[in-house]
Amino acid sequence: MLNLGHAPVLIVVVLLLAAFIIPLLGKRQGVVNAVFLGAGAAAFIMSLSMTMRVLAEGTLHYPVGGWAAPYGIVVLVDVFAAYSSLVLAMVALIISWFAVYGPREVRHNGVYFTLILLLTAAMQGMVMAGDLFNLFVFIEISSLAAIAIIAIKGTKESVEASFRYLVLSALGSGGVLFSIALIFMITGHLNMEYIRTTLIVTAEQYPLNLLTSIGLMVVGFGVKAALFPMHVWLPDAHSNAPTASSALLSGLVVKVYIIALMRIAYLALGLEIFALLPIRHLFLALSTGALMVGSVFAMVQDNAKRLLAFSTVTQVGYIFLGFGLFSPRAIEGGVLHILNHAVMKSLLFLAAGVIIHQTGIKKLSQFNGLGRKMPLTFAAFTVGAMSMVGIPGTAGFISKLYIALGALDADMLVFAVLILVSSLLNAAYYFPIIISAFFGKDSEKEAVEPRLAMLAPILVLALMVFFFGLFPSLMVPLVQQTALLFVR
Amino acid sequence: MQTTSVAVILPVMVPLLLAAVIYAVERRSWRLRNSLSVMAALASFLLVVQHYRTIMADTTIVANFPQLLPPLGVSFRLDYLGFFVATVVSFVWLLVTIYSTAYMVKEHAKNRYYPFSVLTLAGAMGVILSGDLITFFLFFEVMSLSAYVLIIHEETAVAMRAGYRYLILTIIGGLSLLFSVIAVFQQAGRVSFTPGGLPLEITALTFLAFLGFLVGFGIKAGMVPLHIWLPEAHPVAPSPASALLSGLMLKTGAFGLIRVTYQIFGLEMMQIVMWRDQLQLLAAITIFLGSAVAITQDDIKRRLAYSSVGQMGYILLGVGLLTERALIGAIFHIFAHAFMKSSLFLAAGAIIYSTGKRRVSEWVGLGRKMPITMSVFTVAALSMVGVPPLVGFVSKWELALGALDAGSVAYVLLLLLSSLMNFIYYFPLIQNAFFGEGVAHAAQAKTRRDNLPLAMLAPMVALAAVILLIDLLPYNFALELAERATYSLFTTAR
Amino acid sequence: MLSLDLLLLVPILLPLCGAALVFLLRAHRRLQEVVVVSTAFLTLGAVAAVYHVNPGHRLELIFIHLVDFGLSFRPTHLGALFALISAGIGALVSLYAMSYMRSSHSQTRFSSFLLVSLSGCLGVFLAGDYFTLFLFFEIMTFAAYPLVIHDEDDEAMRAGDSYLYMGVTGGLVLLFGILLLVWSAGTADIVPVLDRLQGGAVNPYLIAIIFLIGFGVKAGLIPLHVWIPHAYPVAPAPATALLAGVMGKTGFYGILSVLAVTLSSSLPSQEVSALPINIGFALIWVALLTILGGAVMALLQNNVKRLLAYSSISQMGYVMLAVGCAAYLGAKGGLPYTAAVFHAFNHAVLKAGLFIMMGSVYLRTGSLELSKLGGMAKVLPLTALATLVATLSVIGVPGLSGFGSKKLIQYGIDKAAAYHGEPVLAWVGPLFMLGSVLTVTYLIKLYYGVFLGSYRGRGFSAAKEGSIIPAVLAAFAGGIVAIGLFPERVINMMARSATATAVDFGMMAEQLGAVKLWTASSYIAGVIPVALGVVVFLAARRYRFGTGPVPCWLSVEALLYRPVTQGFLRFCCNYVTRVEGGLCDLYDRGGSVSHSVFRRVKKFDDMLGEGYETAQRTTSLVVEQARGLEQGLGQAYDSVGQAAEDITRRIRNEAAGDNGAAGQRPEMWNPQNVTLGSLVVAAVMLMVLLVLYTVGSRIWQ
Amino acid sequence: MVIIERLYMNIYYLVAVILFIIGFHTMLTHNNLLKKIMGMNIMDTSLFLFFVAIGYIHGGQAPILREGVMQYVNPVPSALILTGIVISVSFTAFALALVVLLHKQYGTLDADKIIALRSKRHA
Repeated sequence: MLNLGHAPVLIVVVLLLAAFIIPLLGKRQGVVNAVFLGAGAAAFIMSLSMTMRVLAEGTLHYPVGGWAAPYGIVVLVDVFAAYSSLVLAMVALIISWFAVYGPREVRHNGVYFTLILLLTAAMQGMVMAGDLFNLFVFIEISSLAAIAIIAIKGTKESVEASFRYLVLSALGSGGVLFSIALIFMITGHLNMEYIRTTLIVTAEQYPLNLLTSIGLMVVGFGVKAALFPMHVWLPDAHSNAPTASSALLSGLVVKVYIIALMRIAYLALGLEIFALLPIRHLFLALSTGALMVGSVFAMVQDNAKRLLAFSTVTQVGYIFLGFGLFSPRAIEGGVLHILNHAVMKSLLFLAAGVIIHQTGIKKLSQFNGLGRKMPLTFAAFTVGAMSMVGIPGTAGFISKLYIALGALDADMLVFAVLILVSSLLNAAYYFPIIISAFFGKDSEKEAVEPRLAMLAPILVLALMVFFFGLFPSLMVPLVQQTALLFVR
Repeated sequence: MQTTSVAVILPVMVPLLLAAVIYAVERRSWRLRNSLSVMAALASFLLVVQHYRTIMADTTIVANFPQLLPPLGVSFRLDYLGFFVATVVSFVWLLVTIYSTAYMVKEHAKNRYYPFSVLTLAGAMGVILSGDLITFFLFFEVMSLSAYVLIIHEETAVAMRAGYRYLILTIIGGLSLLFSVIAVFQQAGRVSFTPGGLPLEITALTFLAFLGFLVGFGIKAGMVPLHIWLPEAHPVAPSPASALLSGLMLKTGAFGLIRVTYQIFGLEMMQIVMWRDQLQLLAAITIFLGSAVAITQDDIKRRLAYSSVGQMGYILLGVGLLTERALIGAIFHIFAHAFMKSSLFLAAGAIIYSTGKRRVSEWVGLGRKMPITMSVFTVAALSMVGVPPLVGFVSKWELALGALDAGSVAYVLLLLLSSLMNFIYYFPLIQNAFFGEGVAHAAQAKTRRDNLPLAMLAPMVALAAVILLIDLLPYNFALELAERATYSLFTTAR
Repeated sequence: MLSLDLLLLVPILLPLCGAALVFLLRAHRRLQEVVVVSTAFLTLGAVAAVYHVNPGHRLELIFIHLVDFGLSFRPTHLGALFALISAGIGALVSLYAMSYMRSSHSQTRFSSFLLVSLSGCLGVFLAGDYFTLFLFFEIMTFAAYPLVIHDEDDEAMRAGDSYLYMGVTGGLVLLFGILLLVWSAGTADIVPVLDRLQGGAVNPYLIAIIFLIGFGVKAGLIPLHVWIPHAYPVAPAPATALLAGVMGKTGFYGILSVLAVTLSSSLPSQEVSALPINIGFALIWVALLTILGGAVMALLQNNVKRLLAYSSISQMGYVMLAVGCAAYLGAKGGLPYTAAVFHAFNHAVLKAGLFIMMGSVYLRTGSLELSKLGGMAKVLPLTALATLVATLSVIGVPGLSGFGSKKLIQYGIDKAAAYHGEPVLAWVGPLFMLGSVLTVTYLIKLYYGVFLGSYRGRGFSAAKEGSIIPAVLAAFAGGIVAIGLFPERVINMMARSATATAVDFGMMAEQLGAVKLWTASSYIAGVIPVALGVVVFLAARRYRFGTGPVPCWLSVEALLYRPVTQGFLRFCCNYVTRVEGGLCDLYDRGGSVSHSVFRRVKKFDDMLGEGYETAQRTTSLVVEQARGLEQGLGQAYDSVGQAAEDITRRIRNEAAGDNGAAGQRPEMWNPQNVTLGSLVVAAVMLMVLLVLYTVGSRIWQ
Repeated sequence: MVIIERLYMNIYYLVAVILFIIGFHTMLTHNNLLKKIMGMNIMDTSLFLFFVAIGYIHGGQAPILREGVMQYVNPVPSALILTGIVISVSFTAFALALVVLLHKQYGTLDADKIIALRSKRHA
């Protein structure tokens, strides 16, 4: 029996171990698959049990190797971390399944799996890290792995896009590291909780350092999380990656940086300091831009995956909007949107990938009539799109509802309207696709439904969209406590 | 009185599940598909009607699911108003579905039509039985989006364009509804339909919420100037679908407006802030414009669609007048117009089905060829005009008295003018069909009379029979229910 | 329990059932005819029973739940009387129709709708409240439509349109009045409610005028008469007989109920209201207009039926004149009231009879143009005789039915002129006389044109009259003579109907007692118009007046209704449709505007890229410039340092010479004021800006 | 004199910032991919310097417990920087690998030309 008390570390360790084992297994595909999926499943189970425990017992401090803070490395699992970890493990598991059974777009599956596992491990580590430097290390690992799973497709575009991603990612990392250094300079600590206690005293002495640090941090994470207008790398990177990678990147990787930023915000800096600075308004302004411009950019795309990538820009804007509004309900909405967007964007990317794989059509303008030939896939795509638009009963509706409610709570009516307008814009680019797919004239292309194993993750995700749309109450305790962390 | 019973959700859930079942089985057997579709409507109807005794004992049945969609929670509610409208909707739906089993034989993509028809039914029933705004909104969207599939059924370029326009407007309407729901929730902390209204302050936000509702429901109900999807969408849809859209789906907009007016904002507030003036004005414009434009249309379904616009104006006016009798008129007109417009569309559909004649000017002599169909059409049309013993008269009567109660003689005149206009655009049709020199000529061509399947004739005749006879029954339960619904809305308001 | 009250339903339901039976029996011609005739006569019997029972036992039947407001039947004596007349005429007409319509098409339709309209009429007369009245009024209106357009040629269809549009409009106006009445009085029952209306929210004058308009359409008051000259001529003779004899009376009955019952006070002690007086006064003039207008128009006609149609309008004017006098006189109006009822009764019989007689002519000749007729007295002696009787009766020759009623009306006019001392009313008598003269003239024209002289047509159809038609004609003629011979009886019957209404006509008996019908002066008074009429006719014949086509400027329709209707429709068709189109346009334009906005945003996207590029270029430029600046600064510092050294040296030198100026060192830029921290911060901020502006550098766009 | 002293005291920070900006600028504005990677390295190096400078104390000794040594340099940054260097190296290696791939596929290392090639292919 696993001792699940060590779950916080075990999740990372298991994933990392599996990542290193897989290359050793050579060409035994069955075993590789089993290890790959097994690690994901194990991570999911542990994450689930960990979440239960956090809910029951409150925040977990797990000193790695028994060394206590401030000297040892501490894994700090609060509700937000547990929630994030759960989302990551869950969605990553489904995408992993797709990576195994989906269309094969990579030459070496083993290497690919290793990278995915590395990425997942790094992300898990990132959301649970208790000190800044560990966080940084995980950021770097995940960046590297994320770049790699784009480049692994090996086409010209993907290599080029991944290099661009690399450069900007390095820039972001540089900014983050610089800001960590500045904080360390002020406080002398890297452990987030200690930073906060120290910072209360020293913040007033070094206001400029702190300001610089936070500015750099926002810019650094902003680049990585594709916050408008620092999103320029995202469309190419996400649309040129293998399908599973696209889903991972858009669904999880982008969001993990937001989670990290938020954790630093409330764990290390303390909200008093955060609230002093115009960061909130920066978030609001930038997310407004994202909501509007992302949708409009998406509207003019003809490449399915590029459209989805631009849509991600918008959706990231939603999450930032939720945090920027800073009323409890808005934060709940933002936090929920992390989950919901992970589910629906993965769904959309996987469905798009399957469609492209089965038909070879990448252009939306040629999707006409495909819906009748691949009803299940397109039904799933429709579900995802509806969720994006915010049709009630789907997951996307819930988070939009919460954010809009939060906007009113924060006395910012204009953002409630903004969300609705953006929903309309979303509808304006998603619905024509669906309509032409189901009701358009038949194209000559032959198309059939993929085999069940390939379809399964898509259907599961579609069901999850409905599930989280109708029963968000499952996540609500976590989300509410998370909001309390912020607004405490 | 209030009782809690989960049975309230059955009329919604059964069609919802059956829609899935139909999708699953339709490839195997079309008989099963058709009978399941009819069963879904029938089940809905029976499941609603079974509560008759409970409802008539002044009891409201509720079912709450607070764990769904927190923080708002999903709830269902069956009161007089809901019961009345639900009965009407499910009954007409049943008849139209029976009709469509025969009508759709000539159409393509039947496997798509039936599940979506049943899904739309589920949505409509959900709208009617919802106990709070968020549930309402949820099913409203379900209904609107599945209705899209019915509208574009033909998949011609025209249909697609009309459908797109419908879709865009529907989404705009849905979003403005959502905005209002959010605004109401933010102000009052809950969005359940509460007798007498929620405790809302009169603020700019509340007004915006009202506007949002007006836009959201106005789009669905075809209120001018938000009606423009309606005359586009109805002609292109297959006739049973038009009957459903025009006869039933539009009503959900008006129904929502009633709910919002009396159970969200509350009578007192509506009276204080004078929003009713705007509502009344819009309704008046709707009545006039709908009737006037209908006169100029040559396509029968377009004419009927514009007529729907005008008739929905009656209901909106009845809601906006804020008097008891006007509301009775409005609620009763929901029932009356559902039956009248459905039978008109079904009759028009039967004529298009067997002759292919869509243009009004081509209907010469049809009264001889298809006497039953045209009789149904005539009865419904006369009822629209407001000829006394027919059902349309009663709502007009109550509405006019309500308008007088509100002190607006002008609206009475408008109602009468609109009746005259109704007559002007329906009468030439009937006249062409039954009388005139061309008729004798047409009658010479020997054709079998009413060459229609029974499944098409029977529902039309049933609808016409209700139109003709309901007011002559010794106990007019429709009116009784409308009155009770109104009193329940009013007494709790005080 | 079967109650006697249920008797009321029989006359209404019986024709309806008969109609249904006729419809079912459409394969059996003979049986159909039997059903129609027997239904009509059974109905007559039922109505007679009602009439018989009613005075003693006030029949009342109420269905609370029917049609929302509830239906009630509570015939007044007047109502029962008119129901009896209608049923009688209906029976005769149905009998006649069997023979008349034998060779026509669509007999089933004609017969069944004949019965339905009859039912509607009876419903109107037996109704206990305006709501029920309105219901049957509408049934009647719609049911008569197929009768009007029976021939289905263009002319008939146009006439039918005119009839139905007017009828529906009138119905809606009536509905408006009823609504106002119900709302302000709280009841639709035909009971006196004037005191409840006064001081209410709705002006009772408004209600009265609206009712007058609503019923006036059916009654044919000028200017609401326009449908009559269209509809009467085109309908088959039995239908016209029913229209003129029965349906026109429903309008009269309605007006009478409104003026004599509803708009009278239920509290006798109260001050007499000015309302009935004023309305009555107005009605008198409208009625005069109707009399004269109808007569003149009749004179101008060359079609027999059209002539009779205008005659009908004119005669209804007489009736209305009496009604106006009755209202004007208020409680003393018993005499004109009786006169009105009597004349209405007479007119019903006469006009129905005349139309039927002309129908017989039509059956033989196939034409009713005066220019194509003549000399029919030889061909149809019986018809000629009957027509003569009827014509003379209309003229008012003593010994025939019209004489008594006209006499009574004259008495009423005199009373009215004397009553309130309104000098204008003195003109009514002479104008009335003029009307009589014109009546005589056009009737002579009619009779002369049809029966005298020589036949100008193309020959006769072979249709045999059979035995039924002469019998019906004889019945009508006999009736006319009978009434004419015993007017007192009939007058008493009418007077009873007047007293049986809610209004208390106190001096009725007294007034009627004062009426002397059988005196020499009244004979002379009856003969004068005849003589004048003959003179006028001869004069007109001499100058060929009234033989040409009717000038179109005399038509109210062309002057008023058509422009208004067309204007309204044009408004609907053009402007509203344009508004509608504009709305659609607006939306489309909104769509295209948003599209262009999206395109702009796309352009903005491109511009953003360019912006990044420009920023990057600017940055390079700034860096270049900064470098130059730095060099310049360095040189400047150098030179400044040089200069400072020079100065220092000079100062020192001077200090060596002059110690006094040592304390006054110039204030210089103090490097200690700049902390390192701020330098670092400035650099970092610059970097942040750099990040923002150069993130998407030129390469990576 | 004070400013020079201050500059001297903070010379590491200053140099680190200057290096950072140089690296940053190189990374963004240079077309040659290799130069970009160099810029990245310069930037990383500047950060290492910065970190180590934070931990460095004038006159401090290596943090090894010995007799008579009172001042130690803070060991944490140094330890961290070891990790940082590893990361930097792996990033560089990976970037170089990508550059090789790019060169193989496009035949050039000029970013502008790569873009031009790519869009030509698209067109």
